[in-house]
Amino acid sequence: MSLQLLFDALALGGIYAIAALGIALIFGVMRLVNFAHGQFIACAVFALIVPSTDALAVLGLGRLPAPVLIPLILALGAGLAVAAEALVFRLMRNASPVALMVGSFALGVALQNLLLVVYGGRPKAVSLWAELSHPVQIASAEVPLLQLIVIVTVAMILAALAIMLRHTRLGLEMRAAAEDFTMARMLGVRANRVISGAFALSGAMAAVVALVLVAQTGVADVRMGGQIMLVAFIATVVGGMGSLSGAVAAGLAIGAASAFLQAGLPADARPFRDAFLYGGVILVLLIRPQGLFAPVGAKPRV
Amino acid sequence: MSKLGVFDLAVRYGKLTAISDLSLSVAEGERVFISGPNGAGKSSLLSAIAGAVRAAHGRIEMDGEILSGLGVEGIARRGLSMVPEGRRIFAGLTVQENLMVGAGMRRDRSAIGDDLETVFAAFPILRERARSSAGALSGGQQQMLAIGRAIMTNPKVMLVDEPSLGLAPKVVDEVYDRLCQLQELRGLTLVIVEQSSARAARVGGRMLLMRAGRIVGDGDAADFAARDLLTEAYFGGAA
Amino acid sequence: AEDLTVGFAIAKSGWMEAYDTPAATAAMIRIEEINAAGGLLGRQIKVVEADTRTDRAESAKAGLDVLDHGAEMMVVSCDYDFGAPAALVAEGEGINSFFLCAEDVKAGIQGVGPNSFSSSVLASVQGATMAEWAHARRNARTAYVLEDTFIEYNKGICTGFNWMFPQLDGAGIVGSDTFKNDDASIASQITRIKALPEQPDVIMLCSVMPGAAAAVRQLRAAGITSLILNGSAVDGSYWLEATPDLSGFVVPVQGSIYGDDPRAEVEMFNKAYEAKTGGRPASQYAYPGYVLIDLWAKAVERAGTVDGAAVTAELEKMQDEPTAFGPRSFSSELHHQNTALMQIIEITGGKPARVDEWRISEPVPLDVLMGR
Amino acid sequence: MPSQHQLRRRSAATTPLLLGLLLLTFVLVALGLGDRAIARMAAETLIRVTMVVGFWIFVGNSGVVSFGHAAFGCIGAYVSAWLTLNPAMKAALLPGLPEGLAAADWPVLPAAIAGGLAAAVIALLTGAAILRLSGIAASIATFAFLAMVNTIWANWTPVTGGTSSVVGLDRYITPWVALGWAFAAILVAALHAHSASGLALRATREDEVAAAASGIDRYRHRLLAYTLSGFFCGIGGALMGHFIGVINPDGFYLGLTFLMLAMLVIGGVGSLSGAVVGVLALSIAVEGLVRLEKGIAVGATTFALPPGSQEIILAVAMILILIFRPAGLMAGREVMLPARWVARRGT
Amino acid sequence: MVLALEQVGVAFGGFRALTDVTLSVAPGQVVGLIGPNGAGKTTCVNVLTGFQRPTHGKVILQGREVSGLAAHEMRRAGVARTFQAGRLFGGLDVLDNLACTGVGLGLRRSVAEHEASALLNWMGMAALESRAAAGLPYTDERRVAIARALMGKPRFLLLDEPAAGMSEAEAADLAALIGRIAAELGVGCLLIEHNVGLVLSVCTQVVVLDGGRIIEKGDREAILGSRAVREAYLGTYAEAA
Ligand SMILES: Nc1ncnc2c1ncn2[C@@H]1O[C@H](COP(=O)(O)OP(=O)(O)OP(=O)(O)O)[C@@H](O)[C@H]1O
Ligand SMILES: Nc1ncnc2c1ncn2[C@@H]1O[C@H](COP(=O)(O)OP(=O)(O)OP(=O)(O)O)[C@@H](O)[C@H]1O
Ligand SMILES: CC(C)C[C@H](N)C(=O)O
Ligand SMILES: [Mg+2]
Ligand SMILES: [Mg+2]
Repeated sequence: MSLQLLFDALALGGIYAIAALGIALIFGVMRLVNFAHGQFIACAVFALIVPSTDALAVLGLGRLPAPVLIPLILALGAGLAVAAEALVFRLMRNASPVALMVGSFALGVALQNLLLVVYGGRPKAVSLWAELSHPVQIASAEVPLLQLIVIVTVAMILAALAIMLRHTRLGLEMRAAAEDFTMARMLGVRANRVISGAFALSGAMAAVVALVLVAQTGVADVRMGGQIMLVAFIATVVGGMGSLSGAVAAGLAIGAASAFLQAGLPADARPFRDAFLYGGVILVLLIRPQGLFAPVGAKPRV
Repeated sequence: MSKLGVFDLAVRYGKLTAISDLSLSVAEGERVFISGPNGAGKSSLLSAIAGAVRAAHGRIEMDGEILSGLGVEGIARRGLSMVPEGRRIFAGLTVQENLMVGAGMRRDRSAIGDDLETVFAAFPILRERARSSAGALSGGQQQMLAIGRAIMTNPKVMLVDEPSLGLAPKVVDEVYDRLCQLQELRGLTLVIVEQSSARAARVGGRMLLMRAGRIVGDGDAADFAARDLLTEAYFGGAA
Repeated sequence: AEDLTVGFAIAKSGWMEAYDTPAATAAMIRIEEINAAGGLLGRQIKVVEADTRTDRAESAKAGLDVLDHGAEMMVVSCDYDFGAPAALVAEGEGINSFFLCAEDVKAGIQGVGPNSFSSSVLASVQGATMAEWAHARRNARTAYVLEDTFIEYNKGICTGFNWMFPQLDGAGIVGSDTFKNDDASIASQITRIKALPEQPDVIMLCSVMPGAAAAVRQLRAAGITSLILNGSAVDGSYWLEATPDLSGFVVPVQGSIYGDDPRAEVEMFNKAYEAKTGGRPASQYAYPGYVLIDLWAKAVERAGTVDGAAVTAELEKMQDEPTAFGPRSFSSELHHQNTALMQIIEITGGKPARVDEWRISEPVPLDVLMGR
Repeated sequence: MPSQHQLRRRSAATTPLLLGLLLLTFVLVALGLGDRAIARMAAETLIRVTMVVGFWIFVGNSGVVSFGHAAFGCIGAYVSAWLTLNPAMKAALLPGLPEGLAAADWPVLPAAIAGGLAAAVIALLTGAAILRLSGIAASIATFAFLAMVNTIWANWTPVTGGTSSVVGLDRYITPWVALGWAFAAILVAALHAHSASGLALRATREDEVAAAASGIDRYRHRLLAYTLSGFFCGIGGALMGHFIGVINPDGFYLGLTFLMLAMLVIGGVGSLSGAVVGVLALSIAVEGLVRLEKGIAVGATTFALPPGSQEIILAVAMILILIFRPAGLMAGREVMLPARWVARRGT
Repeated sequence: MVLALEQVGVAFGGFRALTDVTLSVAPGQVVGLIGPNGAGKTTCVNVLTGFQRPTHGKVILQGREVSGLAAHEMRRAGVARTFQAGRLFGGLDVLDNLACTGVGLGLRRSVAEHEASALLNWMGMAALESRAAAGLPYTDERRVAIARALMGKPRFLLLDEPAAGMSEAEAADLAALIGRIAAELGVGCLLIEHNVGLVLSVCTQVVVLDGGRIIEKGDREAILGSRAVREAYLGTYAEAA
């Protein structure tokens, strides 16, 4: 039971972690809370099916074999994010973070309604990799294969990104551009390229979330991704602004807390699960306002 | 041919004109001080050359090539580096990372290590704090970091805005020693905004006086210090 | 004579549109039939529409809008929340309003007023039908209740089930849990089911799309094989892709869209629908639209007027009034069906088919409906 | 002779009056068109003015973005509903209400005020914790607060009716009632902005550290503004309830939060006039687009936008405004009489 | 009746920014605080104004320990400061910048504005009253920051590098102003500056910090005569002087 619960917690936390990473990447570079991220996820999901407002969904790209499909959807997610940056956010470079946020929200609304026009409002069924739904036995726990894959994938993505940001040129430039855009350029950093890079990575993360969600739930819905985006946003702040590993850790923690609350609360209190969860968020912030994993020196000195 | 040429430059912020009709030529390897009262447009001039502020009018050339249109990073990549007013260090990065940002565009990878040594030798505190977050440095330490960071780009032209701001007198000595040393070693062209005429005279070089967005004096720094031209520039001859 | 105007204040955009359009189309089919047969009270029925955009405030505006265009009866959205603001406008004018297919008890007297009706079957009846049928026909003795807290409809299904199932011989609810429709995963809920000493005979899933499809997929993926029950909201085959080869899933409906309904009128309607739209109904939610116009028109003929109070009086006289989709009753206490003959659809090997029909042995009492 | 500073202060005093006039003109034009739908749109717009101006009192002056103010609307709306609904109906739909509320049968005005006060009290209590934070941490905390309120309201069925709507609220809101409240909100917002506390709060917005060095107790001033702003959002919620007649927790969740934020940012967070203009601009734009979507007759042909395009066009328009006027339509300026007018009267 | 640090130590993680620092400022006195970059000067000011809690030791104001007070409480207790960066309220005009401190100290807004106006007059800056703080030239920015700190008649004023970036002439003006503040208003000043000439010309007492410790204390002669100070800090300045 408890091992099983651990897997549940890790799998849900893993989804939030990747989503949080997608939010944190852009937040770090541009101080933009990208509310359109949820719609990036939804778009990546709908890319799997043939555009039509019919009730019955017909798989399009989704029929491709995984080794082709996965890179393709990741590229699509990345492309969408890069396009959004070029067409919207780049033109808003001088706007305040709030204005940027509202802009991203407007973009999200536009994308969502575009999906509604093209695909109709009815949720659709998408059978992607049904074979991953089989349970496997691990010690005392019976875990759907997909959960395992999610956990392993998250671990791998996080490791790769951590290495990229800490130890590569692009990583360093991303973090520098994140702090002072013009100054980074004055040091020869091709800032627009760096920002596009961050958006591409973020879009790819959205696509990863999309694939995991579809594989897990088997449905495509225009509203999907919204709730995950919000949790991811919270995770970014709770983790510590500007700390990617913090966002990931907080994403995991929130997912895990949600799973544990669901398992541990008495039946009458269970519908109020999220109230407890968000109460916890406020508490954590009050105790550590700079976030759980804020980088040293993040608190500006006087 | 001059290393750096400014022709008929004008810079405006909204309705306010910060620089007008300014022309200037700097030879390769030259050391030029710019002095003048607050708001004279010194920083604006440097920013305009570095591309960080758009010129309303006029043209800026380096090695005969027109800089406008290259973009800020394009100008930096041609070997022009700037230590801006207010330092603008990356507070969230470590000291060492700050230094490495500027090294990214260099072709001569092998020399990066040597330059890092040069910077650390010039400012030992930076070596000491290499792994700590740059945001925690004191004001003066941050100034050293900003200069070190510019050096790390291996520039041909370096624009320095008030290097002595916030520095202890002894460190200012050091900063100038290092800058002059580098200049000799590499044939660096230096443009430095410096308020203290005494300091400029001691270091030696050409001196420009700016007032109200124009150059009002041009000559040898030592002469300026001797004569009272500075006071004149500051108070518009009324003093 | 001058035309008789019916106003449709329904969602033509936003997510409710998927429910409202088929039902409204069905209503149009009945209207066209009536018009072809000479109209109502000798008047041709004219339709005016306004879009609620799946928004409560817009719903009220849409209601006013159709009134301004002369509506003498108002048809509102399929869901109580999105239909009520418009229905209240109609109520204020003393004209009749019909929800296209709302299944919450409040869609009527309790939540709008004396002249408001819904022709669909209460969610609680759907839950109770599932309970009694599974007990009688599938020998269900243990049940696990999984409630999605998203909309009131879901809670209604569970209410009906929780009322009926424990009353039955030897039957008991062995556990219950809640989830949210947009939860990315219901793994913890599943773990709790799997921790039971024995798998329950049935799992009563009270949910709507897309959460319902996601829950079914995850339940089956976790190796849970219990019979899963739900309400009418998940009728249709469009979502079955989510769980390939799904078996052991049952829903109650007002009529079968799969061509196997024993009543010829149902299939005739399906054909008419196909002729009009080019496709068969995607779910049973088209039917209540047809029924409501049918019932209202009858009441109008009997009252000889479209006046709200007079038509209401006639509607309330209806006891087991026959319609193509089974008999319907209204009373001065309830403008909704608290019992109904329902077709049982079971999905086996990914194919839905009608397997049975069922009418609960006792109507769901008003107290239970009102949550007392 | 008064200094320029004094003249500016004096002109600033004309801002609420001019905004009031603007809204009055808006109502007169809307009613003058004789279209009931437009009259309703006007009333709804003015309710939003009340809420967004309330929202501005906190966000505009403190610079802290709040995601939590829709929750105050929720509280205001439900409190007013609890107080005004017919007791028989409450017994049926909300059996869990405490004795006093279950029996209450208040008139609408005191009930709306009670709704505002309840929201203000909750703002005071929650703000006491949340406002210890600053910057984005505070924003997230307000969001968490909103999510908590929404979860509780959606599930505490015996008291709130849960996800199902509470209906039958007296629908007494006319454009005139809404205008009255909108003007009250503007007046209070202006008075607050000109008060010592308003000035202190703006100082913390500019620079928290320097404000502390000026002896300003950031916490206290933020809490005051938060409470005041909770009050008007609560009032706005109550008005909204009595306007539509139906309330539901989801009507006071993310949709409303972003609508309020968008109106504020489009108008310009930097000024009270921005808040008002933002609401007017977006509301009118939406109404226009909805009409276009329905189709307008030009001669024999009707032009109509395809369904769903309204949202897309509006979103794109918002993005364009933000690109070309990142500080909003008013860009931080207030509408006010020119200084020389007030100078003549002043001397 | 002084403002003092007693045996104060401050550590950031493992790093000791201040060790055993004891110093005091009396009303009407101008004390200089100099030392190399990173010596801990700003940290001293932060401790004295409640922005930084000391790890060890006490802050004493008028004989009372005030180590735990928050920054705004220290200001209300009469200890004002300026910052190494100007930190004006950029969106407000100059008068309102001053009035902010007034209302921060509990005055009504009109009273605060009145006092602000009088103070600007006293400093000869009445003309700046209605200018936006954001567009001010550097020198004026510094002077407004000082005026803002003087609102409500503080007993102590701590100035962090007020002359940085100023020309000699401007610095001389500033020196005169500081002298007036001490003499006419009876305010005790602590002056951090790298412009040693300025420090030596206005301060009766100078404290030299290095590496978080006080390495010298005394008057002009003592400082210029100290070898430690020359090596750690002054460099060529000592020769030039
Ligand atoms: N970003 C800006 N926006 C508006 N005005 C500006 C801006 N930057 C500078 N100015 C104005 O332009 C003029 C020239 O400023 P600049 O900073 O170039 O002068 P400076 O000689 O460097 O002065 P300082 O000695 O104070 O550094 C000043 O009046 C200044 O107020
Ligand atoms: N918040 C902090 N976290 C870590 N280290 C800090 C922090 N604040 C200050 N320091 C360190 O403490 C030392 C003293 O800093 P301080 O700012 O007091 O120096 P200073 O004497 O004012 O120097 P300067 O003349 O350069 O402004 C420096 O080495 C600095 O890096
Ligand atoms: C959307 C549908 C499932 C609505 C359902 N008929 C109800 O009453 O809410
Ligand atoms: Mg400058
Ligand atoms: Mg310092």
